[in-house]
Amino acid sequence: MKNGPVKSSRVNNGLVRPRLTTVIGALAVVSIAATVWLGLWVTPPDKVQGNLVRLVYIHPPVAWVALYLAFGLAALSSLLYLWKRTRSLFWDRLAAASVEVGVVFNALTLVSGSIWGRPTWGVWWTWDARLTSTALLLVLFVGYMALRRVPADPEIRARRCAVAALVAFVDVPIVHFSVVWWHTLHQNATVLNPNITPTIHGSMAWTLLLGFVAFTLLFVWMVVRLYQVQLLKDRIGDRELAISLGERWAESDLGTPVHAEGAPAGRER
Amino acid sequence: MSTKVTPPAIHFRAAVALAGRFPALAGVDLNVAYGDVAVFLGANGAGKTSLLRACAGLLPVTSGDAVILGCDVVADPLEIRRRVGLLGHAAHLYDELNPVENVRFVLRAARSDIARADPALQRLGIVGRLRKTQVGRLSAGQRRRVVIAGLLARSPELWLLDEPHAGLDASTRELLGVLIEEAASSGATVLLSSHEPELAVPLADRVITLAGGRVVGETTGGRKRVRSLTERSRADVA
Amino acid sequence: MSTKVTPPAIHFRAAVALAGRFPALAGVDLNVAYGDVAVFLGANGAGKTSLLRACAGLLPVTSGDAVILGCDVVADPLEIRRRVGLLGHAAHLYDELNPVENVRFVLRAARSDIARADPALQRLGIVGRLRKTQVGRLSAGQRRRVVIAGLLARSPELWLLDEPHAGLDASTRELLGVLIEEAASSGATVLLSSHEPELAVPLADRVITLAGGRVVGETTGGRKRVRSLTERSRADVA
Amino acid sequence: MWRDTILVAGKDLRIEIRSRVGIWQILPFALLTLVLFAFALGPDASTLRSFAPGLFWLAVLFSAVLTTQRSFAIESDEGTRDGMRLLGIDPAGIFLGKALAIAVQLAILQVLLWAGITVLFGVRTHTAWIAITASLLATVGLACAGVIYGALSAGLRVRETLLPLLVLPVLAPVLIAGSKAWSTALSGAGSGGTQWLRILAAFAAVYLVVGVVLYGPLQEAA
Amino acid sequence: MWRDTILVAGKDLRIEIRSRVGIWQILPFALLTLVLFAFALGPDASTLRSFAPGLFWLAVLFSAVLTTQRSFAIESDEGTRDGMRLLGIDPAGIFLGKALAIAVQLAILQVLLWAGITVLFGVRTHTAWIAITASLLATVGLACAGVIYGALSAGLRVRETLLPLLVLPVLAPVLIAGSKAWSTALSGAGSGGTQWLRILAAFAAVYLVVGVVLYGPLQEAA
Ligand code: HEM
Ligand SMILES: Nc1ncnc2c1ncn2[C@@H]1O[C@H](COP(=O)(O)OP(=O)(O)OP(=O)(O)O)[C@@H](O)[C@H]1O
Ligand SMILES: Nc1ncnc2c1ncn2[C@@H]1O[C@H](COP(=O)(O)OP(=O)(O)OP(=O)(O)O)[C@@H](O)[C@H]1O
Ligand SMILES: [Mg+2]
Ligand SMILES: [Mg+2]
Repeated sequence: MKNGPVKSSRVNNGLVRPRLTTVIGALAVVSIAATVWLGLWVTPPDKVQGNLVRLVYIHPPVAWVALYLAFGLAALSSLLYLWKRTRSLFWDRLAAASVEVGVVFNALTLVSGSIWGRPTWGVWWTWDARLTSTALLLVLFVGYMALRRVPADPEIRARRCAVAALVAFVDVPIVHFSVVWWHTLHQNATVLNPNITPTIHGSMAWTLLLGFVAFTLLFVWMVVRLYQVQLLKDRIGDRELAISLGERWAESDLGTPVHAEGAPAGRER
Repeated sequence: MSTKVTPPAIHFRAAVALAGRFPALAGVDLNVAYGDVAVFLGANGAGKTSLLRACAGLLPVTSGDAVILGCDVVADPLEIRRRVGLLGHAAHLYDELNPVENVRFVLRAARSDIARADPALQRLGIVGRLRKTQVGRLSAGQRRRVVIAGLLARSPELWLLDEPHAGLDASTRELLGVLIEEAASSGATVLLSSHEPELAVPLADRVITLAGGRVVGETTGGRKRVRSLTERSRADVA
Repeated sequence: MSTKVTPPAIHFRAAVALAGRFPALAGVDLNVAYGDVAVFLGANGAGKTSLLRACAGLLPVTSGDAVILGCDVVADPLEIRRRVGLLGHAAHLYDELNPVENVRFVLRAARSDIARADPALQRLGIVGRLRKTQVGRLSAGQRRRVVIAGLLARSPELWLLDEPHAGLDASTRELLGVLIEEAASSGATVLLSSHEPELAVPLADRVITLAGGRVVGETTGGRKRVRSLTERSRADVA
Repeated sequence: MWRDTILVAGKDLRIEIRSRVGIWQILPFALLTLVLFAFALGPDASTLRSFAPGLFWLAVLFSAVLTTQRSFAIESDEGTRDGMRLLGIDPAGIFLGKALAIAVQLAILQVLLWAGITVLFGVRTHTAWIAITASLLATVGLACAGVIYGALSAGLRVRETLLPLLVLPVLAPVLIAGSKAWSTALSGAGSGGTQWLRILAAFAAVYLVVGVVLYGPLQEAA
Repeated sequence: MWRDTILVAGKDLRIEIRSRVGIWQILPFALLTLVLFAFALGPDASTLRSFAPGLFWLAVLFSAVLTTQRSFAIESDEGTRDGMRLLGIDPAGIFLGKALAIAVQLAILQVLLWAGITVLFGVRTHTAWIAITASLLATVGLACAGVIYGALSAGLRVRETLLPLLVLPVLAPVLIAGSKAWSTALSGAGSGGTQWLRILAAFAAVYLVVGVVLYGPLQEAA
């Protein structure tokens, strides 16, 4: 851990090396551009849906990132935080970062779905099981963010939020299986279905695959960056803590204690 | 100096505890032997309440060591809480229940005999109509007396008393001294904080001064020691 | 005895006040002259808090007379509250705001100059980081200091202090004595309750003992009187 | 009185800005209630569209209760209600100040709820002025009635449960009149709404006056 | 654990019996919400009858939130959450005890709400066992989920607003499954309801287990 002022973009965030982060970011941009190009100009329009089918390259990948990558990672890291042997604020920061990304992507899922729904179903919104459970998922994780904002000790907040994330994650399988359980209006699983033969072909399949890769890269990049933000916030907190520890020591006339060499911020847990 | 015989009841080494982002305890070094009465003095904000709460496993210690009654405060707060009793600034009582019900509830939770509630309340002067008045309606001092009665009935191994004299009337102040002495001589360890040294120091074996979240000084108190001096020095070293 | 010249600051005659169904004040007869410092002593539950709350117009007097600063407590509680300041068992502060904001709010409400907030806080030792810390995070004694700073900044005509020494550290206890003396000598009336006679009695002109919700005795306190003895006896009779 | 109004409203809004409870908790709650109502009524789009005004106002009502609770939660820390009374300021000022702070928050909330029903229930607003007037009048009424009952239950240990019980029946006229007015506003039948606006105006006026006059005794009773 | 469960549940119910908050405040509130929904949806009897199950469950949901709030209001007086933790009793016991007390209150409440919809909306119950099973399972689920979130927000100064936001979306499956099960029960179509009962059972089981396992860390976090 370097002392003194550090350029934020060069901060070692403990997840990925800064150079690699930049590479991932660049790859994400390139692959999204490629997906857009392939999606808009190369792939053919659909027989039934016409040009609308092009949303297929956006909507499912976005949904997949939100549900499985972001919220899955959040739940996993929350679990690891709660488990005594792996308890570390690292997992808490990771969970927070991925929930933030997840909320954004969840909102994007709703928006892209709505845009798609308008021409195909004739309405922006219907009270279909998948749609509503997706909307609930958003509220659940907004609740998580609200809980995070309540002022508390970092450890206490971490524990509280971890429980909230795990409880909220219960909704994810519901979203996934909603189409099966309730025979809804929404598409059945076409890509993530059990028998892996995709029901679409050719350039479309490849573009869709690229879409998944592109949004996954974007997800990774965002998580890394937001993790960095969390880390910087924590570092600022640590620095504030160091300052207040100094002030606190100055309140008595003992001066700095002997055992206080090195970082006073306490054990990283 | 003799060798360490028993581990101390309270052991803090370089303990830092955070309240929010603020180091309420900023590196506490402290050992208190079993059966001792220690009083904490210090200015407002010195960290007395925080230290007592840390001893009850309520304020998580984020760095350094903190071992209470042989249990690590971080690893096993539940076990500690079973064995300590805390009188805090605020009284932890159920306002809708009356003193008898409150003390009985505490006793049941501690798996003690509920018959101990009545003598304890009696002793603290919660008698007659007060026994059946919901504690939410009692006066400030009466509420504190109910909490003390709960402690007395439970007789925990470690008493943590945060400014116990505050709000009590003259006769109860006197009684409090007797209760502390009784607890200590029956083997319990007692920690108390106070802004009234003239009352607290005579009760104590050790007078510990806090400032800025640390221990900054120590003198001996006025408690007539029953144990021999050798025993004393042993415990201090431990 | 001379004739009644000024009406007293506090006048209770056979005042009964109910808390729920219980007569917290059971017929109080009391007169306190302007500029006097009166201290109330009494066991827990004697009615000290109830009396002070009645003086602030917070506890309605259901029978008998109660006139504070010339206003009837039943008819005009609002006028009374503008002119009195109360330090209760609990601190009435906005936990989300910091000490400066809290005191300024009190001053604005009282139509006073908000510039008085800073010197008052300074005097009570709320300086540096404490000024900007939300009061919900302060220690028990620090919170009480903020309330006292608010009183000092407002300088009400009547100070009602319910166990003001409780929770304050040694230096602030000393300061409190100075503040009370300053307030009284600048013409304010001060009523305080206490369980620490050794601290409170020297500050007071009059020491009034309560029991069972009534005044049961009175002695003189240790305050060095500026006013002449004739003036004194006049006020007592009134 | 006006100075006290500003003082109290300023303090409340400052605490809101510091704690962000309105934005992070009450607002998502309001949107959530819309979703829950839809669950309860089933998925039929045309049913939902026709009930949209009623559901909107139900959501506003429940959020108003929460906003009021929050407004008094910041007053009555440590379980006492002495704080506000000890300030010795004009009760009418306290009343207006707290009502103002609540009204500001409710107004913002309604804009977002309106967006919510537009998207979720697919309604379109034809006669905007009726909807806006109805909302403004209702906001005043809700805030005033809320503060009156908030003061009644403030500082009681049962306030969380008592307040909704006391205040919701009182707010029922707002629910009915608001829904009717918004129904006309949404369906585009321009003129029918005005009688409901009159009811909302009367409601607001009554509670405003009652509050200004009675807040003093009410505060003493609390 | 079981002793602690009984101890905590007994204490909570005793406080309820003493303060009568459930009977005098939450129950009227629940009936009141039914009336408000009727207002919001308009006076048409057949509409109301067909929506009765949904409205019933909405009322149950909101009442469950209030009951949970009350259950934690009695714990965290004076703004601290130390009380329960200082008892040093088994967290699982506390969880089960509080959930049990809430469940008892909710069960009674549902009986009366059922009477309410029978009278107000004129519904008739054909297949009682489905309705009863659904209610029992839902009660367990609501109580368990409620206690988890109640503990999360207990003692926070924002608990009044935070709890509804956190807990209502989690309870949404109960709303849906409960409404569907009751729809079948009321219409008399006997068999369709069992799949919804299964969902309710799963919900109850999940939150029961989650609560027993996670209540310890949760309480420390509080
Ligand atoms: C607001 C409206 C919508 C929402 C909230 C929504 C939500 C979702 C979600 C959450 C998924 C991921 C499910 C999973 O993989 O488990 C998904 C996948 C998908 N959605 Fe939507 N959707 C919406 C509208 C639409 C529309 C209008 C269409 C097309 C007509 C559509 C087509 C698809 C397709 C093809 C998939 C991929 C299915 C798979 O591979 O599993 N969605 N949607
Ligand atoms: N979140 C926080 N931010 C800033 N400072 C804090 C925070 N929490 C606690 N503090 C500070 O930590 C200290 C806590 O002290 P503590 O309550 O232990 O004092 P104390 O010795 O018991 O004082 P008192 O005699 O007044 O009761 C106080 O100085 C308080 O201002
Ligand atoms: N609703 C009630 N029912 C029964 N008794 C009550 C009720 N309200 C108050 N009391 C009693 O009235 C008395 C109130 O006394 P008060 O609070 O004025 O005492 P105090 O002199 O301030 O005591 P302390 O020194 O403990 O602060 C107490 O004895 C209390 O038990
Ligand atoms: Mg303290
Ligand atoms: Mg008192």
